Amino acid sequence: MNFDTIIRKTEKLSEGIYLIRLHSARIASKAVPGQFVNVRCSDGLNAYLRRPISICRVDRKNNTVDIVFMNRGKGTNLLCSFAQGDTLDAMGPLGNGFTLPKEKERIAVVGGGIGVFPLLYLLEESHCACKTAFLGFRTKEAIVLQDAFHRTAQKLVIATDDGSYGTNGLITAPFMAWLEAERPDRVYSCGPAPMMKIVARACVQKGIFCEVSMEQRMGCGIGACLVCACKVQDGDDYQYAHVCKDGPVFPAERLIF
Amino acid sequence: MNFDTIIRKTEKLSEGIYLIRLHSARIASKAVPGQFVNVRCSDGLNAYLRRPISICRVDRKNNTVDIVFMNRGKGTNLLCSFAQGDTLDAMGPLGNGFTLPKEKERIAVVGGGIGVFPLLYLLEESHCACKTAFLGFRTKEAIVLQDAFHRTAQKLVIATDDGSYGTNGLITAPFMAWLEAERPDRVYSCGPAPMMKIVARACVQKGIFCEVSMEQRMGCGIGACLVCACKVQDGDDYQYAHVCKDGPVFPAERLIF
Amino acid sequence: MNLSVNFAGLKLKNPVIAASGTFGFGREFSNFFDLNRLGGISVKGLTLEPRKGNPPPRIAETPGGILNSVGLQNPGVHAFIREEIPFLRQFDLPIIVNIAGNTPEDYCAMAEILSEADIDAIELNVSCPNVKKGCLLFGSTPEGVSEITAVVRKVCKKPLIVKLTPNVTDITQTAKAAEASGADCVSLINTLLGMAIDIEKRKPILANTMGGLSGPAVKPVAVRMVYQVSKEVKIPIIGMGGISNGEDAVEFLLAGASAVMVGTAGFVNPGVWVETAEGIEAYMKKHGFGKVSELTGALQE
Amino acid sequence: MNLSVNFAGLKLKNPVIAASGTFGFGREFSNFFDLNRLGGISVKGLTLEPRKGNPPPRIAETPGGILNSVGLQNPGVHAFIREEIPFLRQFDLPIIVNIAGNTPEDYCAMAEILSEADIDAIELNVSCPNVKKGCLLFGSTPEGVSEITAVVRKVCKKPLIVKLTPNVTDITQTAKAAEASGADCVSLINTLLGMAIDIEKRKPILANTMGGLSGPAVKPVAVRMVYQVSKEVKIPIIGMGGISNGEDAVEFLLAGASAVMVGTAGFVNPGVWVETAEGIEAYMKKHGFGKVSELTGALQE
Ligand SMILES: Cc1cc2nc3c(=O)[nH]c(=O)nc-3n(C[C@H](O)[C@H](O)[C@H](O)COP(=O)(O)OP(=O)(O)OC[C@H]3O[C@@H](n4cnc5c(N)ncnc54)[C@H](O)[C@@H]3O)c2cc1C
Ligand SMILES: Cc1cc2nc3c(=O)[nH]c(=O)nc-3n(C[C@H](O)[C@H](O)[C@H](O)COP(=O)(O)OP(=O)(O)OC[C@H]3O[C@@H](n4cnc5c(N)ncnc54)[C@H](O)[C@@H]3O)c2cc1C
Ligand SMILES: Cc1cc2nc3c(=O)[nH]c(=O)nc-3n(C[C@H](O)[C@H](O)[C@H](O)COP(=O)(O)O)c2cc1C
Ligand SMILES: Cc1cc2nc3c(=O)[nH]c(=O)nc-3n(C[C@H](O)[C@H](O)[C@H](O)COP(=O)(O)O)c2cc1C
Ligand code: FES
Ligand code: FES
Repeated sequence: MNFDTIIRKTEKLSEGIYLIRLHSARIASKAVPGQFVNVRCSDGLNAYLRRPISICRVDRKNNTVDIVFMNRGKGTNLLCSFAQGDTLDAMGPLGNGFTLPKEKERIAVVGGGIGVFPLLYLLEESHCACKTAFLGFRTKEAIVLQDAFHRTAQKLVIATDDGSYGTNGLITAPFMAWLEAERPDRVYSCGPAPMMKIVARACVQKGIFCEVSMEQRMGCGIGACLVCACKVQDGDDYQYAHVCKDGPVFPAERLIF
Repeated sequence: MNFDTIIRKTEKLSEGIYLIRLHSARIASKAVPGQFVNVRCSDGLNAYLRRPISICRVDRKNNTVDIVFMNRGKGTNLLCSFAQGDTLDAMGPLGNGFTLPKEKERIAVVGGGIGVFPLLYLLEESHCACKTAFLGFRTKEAIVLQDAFHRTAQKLVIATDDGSYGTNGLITAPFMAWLEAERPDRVYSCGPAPMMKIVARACVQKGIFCEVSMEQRMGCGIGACLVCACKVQDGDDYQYAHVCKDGPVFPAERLIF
Repeated sequence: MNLSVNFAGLKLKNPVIAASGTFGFGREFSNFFDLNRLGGISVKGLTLEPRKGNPPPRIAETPGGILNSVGLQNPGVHAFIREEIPFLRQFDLPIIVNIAGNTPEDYCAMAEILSEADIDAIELNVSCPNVKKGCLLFGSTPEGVSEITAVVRKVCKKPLIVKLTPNVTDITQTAKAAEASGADCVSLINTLLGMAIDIEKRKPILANTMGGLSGPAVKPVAVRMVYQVSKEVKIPIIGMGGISNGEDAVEFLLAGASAVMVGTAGFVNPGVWVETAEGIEAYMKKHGFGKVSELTGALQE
Repeated sequence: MNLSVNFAGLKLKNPVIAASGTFGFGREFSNFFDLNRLGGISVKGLTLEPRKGNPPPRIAETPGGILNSVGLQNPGVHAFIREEIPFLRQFDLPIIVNIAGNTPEDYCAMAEILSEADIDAIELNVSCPNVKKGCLLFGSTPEGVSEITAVVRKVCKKPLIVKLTPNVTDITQTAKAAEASGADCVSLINTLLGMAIDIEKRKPILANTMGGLSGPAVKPVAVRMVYQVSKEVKIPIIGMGGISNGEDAVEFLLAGASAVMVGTAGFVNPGVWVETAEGIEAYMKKHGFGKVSELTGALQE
């Protein structure tokens, strides 16, 4: 089975954050925002499992797919040493994407850290009236893809945990204020669980359409091994859905954080 | 602990046989013929153990060391993909070398397959009256370093198993005939065990000084783990000596094949 | 070349079976390759009633392997029969149904139900390390294995495979117990109990603290156990644990297995099942073997 | 920062000890680093009389690990005392003497002799899988462990460590047996029994057929066992199995170990012992731990 793609470009976007541009007609032709690829970081026993990485951007004309990742462990560290011309084994696109908005709708995305990458792709594919992006980062240095978000969103709000740029503190604060005032049609969120929990709860309360993209450690990446469990509502009870197959995007009201 | 060397050159000598030229003052300054280096073929779990490879040639002036190896498994296969400029972790020089001949002496080396490499180094470092090399290969295509052997030895006899070059059959046949006729002062051998057994036995019978270089699967490569056992005489009994520390070169009369 | 194997009442077109719990009920991987190319499938472990499974994280990566603690999440035996058998029967693919329970009664009830279903064999899972009750408790002693095997044997009309745990002092004892109590076949190994710790959070990585180790790392333990068991029992053995290619599979066959199961490696390479069968075929060609069964136990000692 | 640990009558300047059988008597690695930097050494397993060991090949590489079947090749306890202690005493280095025997009498004779020698502790090896008689037989059952520990305890004047085998159904039983019979400490794990096959020759790679698995592959099993044992015994634990760096060592400490041993990884990286101690120190600094003992069992559950 061959999931090989050719790396067209690699770029260090900021300290510890890298972009890889893959050439793959297979992925580019099928991908929708919110989906991910499952990549092999080495072809042996080092970082044995594949790593799930969201699709951050697709150029259908040139059949390229951008993924952006943070170097934070064995696998992503190996990924950093890939270079232009190398082959990368990327299974995908996998999972279910976001529900794209309709033309007249006003939407917001709320992202934190590595959660911002799929949201960029979502914004770029959303052809709708008004797009607002709320992005949270640790510090000024951690901010990435600001220009790209700026180009696609009508409004861009950035918060940093340490106040070194934009709003001081969590991104949920400016988002909640805005949500109160604006009542958008749709909200999409991806990032740390505590952030998504706040966003999801607020939207559900207000009856605003909201989808969130979940993370979980994966085995197969396609729904066969059942390891990537994620607690969801099942009537009065709960069930474990699976991030790779049932998600990673879930309707906010289904999730039990 | 740093055993890093820089690769100055790599070369495919014949089908499946590769040369790597290392830059290492540490190894070049200390090595003697018969010693080996223990190299890491990957820096993770793929081909986890180091691989022992004989030193084939040393250029003391330029501090380079050549190793030549056959691609025949996981580790050596990884080694094939190293390139000029890469770093190679090579512990060594390890083990005990051959006893170099005296000036007036007439010597012969008897090598088979990958066993010929340490013998080239031995010949090049042996400044003695007459040097004869007996080398066995599977086929014509498997012959390597013929020119180098030719330059350093007064006489070079090559045999191939399939008769596609030189003498047809095992190299032991021409060697035994020559041994009978010439009675050299010293004989050195490295190669398949059955070959070395014939050479060793003949020399011991005739009272001719003979050293052979043994192979065994290794763990530590320095004598601490005792896995690289090799049966040797101990009075009327036997003992297990260790190839990495007591060898790889042993006096023929000590060995029990 | 003919790769088929016949043993314990099973006819497989090749000796490579998808291992229970790593292949779901076949739907997902069917998007990646033709399930007709599999020798067989052992479905995700079933229980009498549906089970939710353990909280996440349920997987941790370890050197050369993984730990899992899925905890038998499954829709229950009835839903399986209703919804999954029709799907699987589209393929020419022997169905082995892996079952687990808390009590001998659970196992028997499932065996009775499945004996009437359109399946090919039952695999008694007495070796799952990820559930609190039953299962591994039975599998850890020869007495426990005997008890479950004997009661299930009475009601089971299908070929009966007993899947053994490696977490025992002497696996030949549990294998012999299975044989003596009427098993047609033993499969081994299930996962080795293990644990990994997140040193930054100072917590076990798995929510369930411990989990089952599988993947390449366990291969030498698995080969050893297949070898030991093959010396002590006459019933056929299905070998598994860390197989990633045809060469690995041949190791198990030579050690005494009649067929192999492959699991974890499929997470990394979904082509592994097909490639493993092809690799066995290539090995047989190279070494002049006409039938897979000639490889079984063909170790020169 | 102070890395010293005190337990079971041992004072180690850091918690990283060279594992028995992987470090000889220290001579070879002393050419590569200053042995004063080690927390301690457990010497190659000794027997009363010299032993030749098993025929080669004695090692096989497996995914993420190795199999060995050295079979206790050693010069005997007398030659050790005569020739190796003087060498080792040049260093500020606690000497743990690993001993194995065929009979309880063997163990006792060695313990008596070593009680009078200039050494720091005795490690009872009841877990070597590579010898035909004794040893692992004792270690495989709680009764066997009790028997040997109790008789040795009577004659042993040094701190007594019992080294446990992982090849058991429940390691807490053998650990408790050791504790109840007078052990000051348990060390675990010895190697997992395994096997590898050369499919070209159709022969086991090891001349002895089976061997002991060690190296990174076994780490999750070892961490799990240390964790389980720490819940069941009060005596200190020395943890080992697959440690390759400070982070791995911290896993064992958090799981409940008071110190660690490192073996196989040193074959690949002779700097591993020193780097592991440095890694533990770096972890302690980063997380604000003042003493190594604060890490022991500091898992948040
Ligand atoms: C659907 C999905 C999309 C993702 N998209 C991105 C992205 O676009 N950019 C990005 O930087 N990261 C993304 N992640 C997170 C990314 O998968 C992890 O950061 C990565 O797997 C860590 O691997 P590692 O080898 O560096 O870390 P290690 O800690 O060495 O990994 C050990 C194991 O844990 C798993 N693991 C560790 N952290 C995570 C995590 N947060 N989520 C899932 N598995 C984890 C690894 O996959 C591996 O199996 C995504 C995760 C999911 C589930
Ligand atoms: C002292 C000494 C000097 C050597 N010099 C050379 C040389 O100059 N050129 C050369 O091509 N080869 C040489 N060899 C043999 C070389 O070490 C093996 O071919 C190599 O280790 C095979 O590794 P692999 O990963 O390709 O094979 P694999 O079969 O994948 O190796 C698996 C394990 O077995 C060990 N192993 C396999 N075959 C041998 C063997 N014949 N000897 C020792 N260990 C083995 C490996 O080191 C490894 O640990 C020498 C061996 C020794 C002991
Ligand atoms: C995620 C996962 C789930 C598993 N679930 C089951 C199961 O339900 N029933 C069972 O008998 N074995 C189960 N196993 C064990 C496998 O069937 C197999 O015995 C083990 O993984 C060793 O084979 P491998 O190394 O090829 O994966 C599971 C293994 C994994 C990795
Ligand atoms: C080559 C080798 C020889 C060993 N010899 C002994 C021994 O003599 N006595 C003993 O108790 N353990 C022995 N062991 C086991 C180790 O001490 C240790 O328990 C095991 O290797 C796990 O640790 P590691 O993964 O760090 O190597 C040996 C291990 C190896 C690899
Ligand atoms: S990763 Fe296997 S089911 Fe999601
Ligand atoms: S390889 Fe360890 S003693 Fe020779």
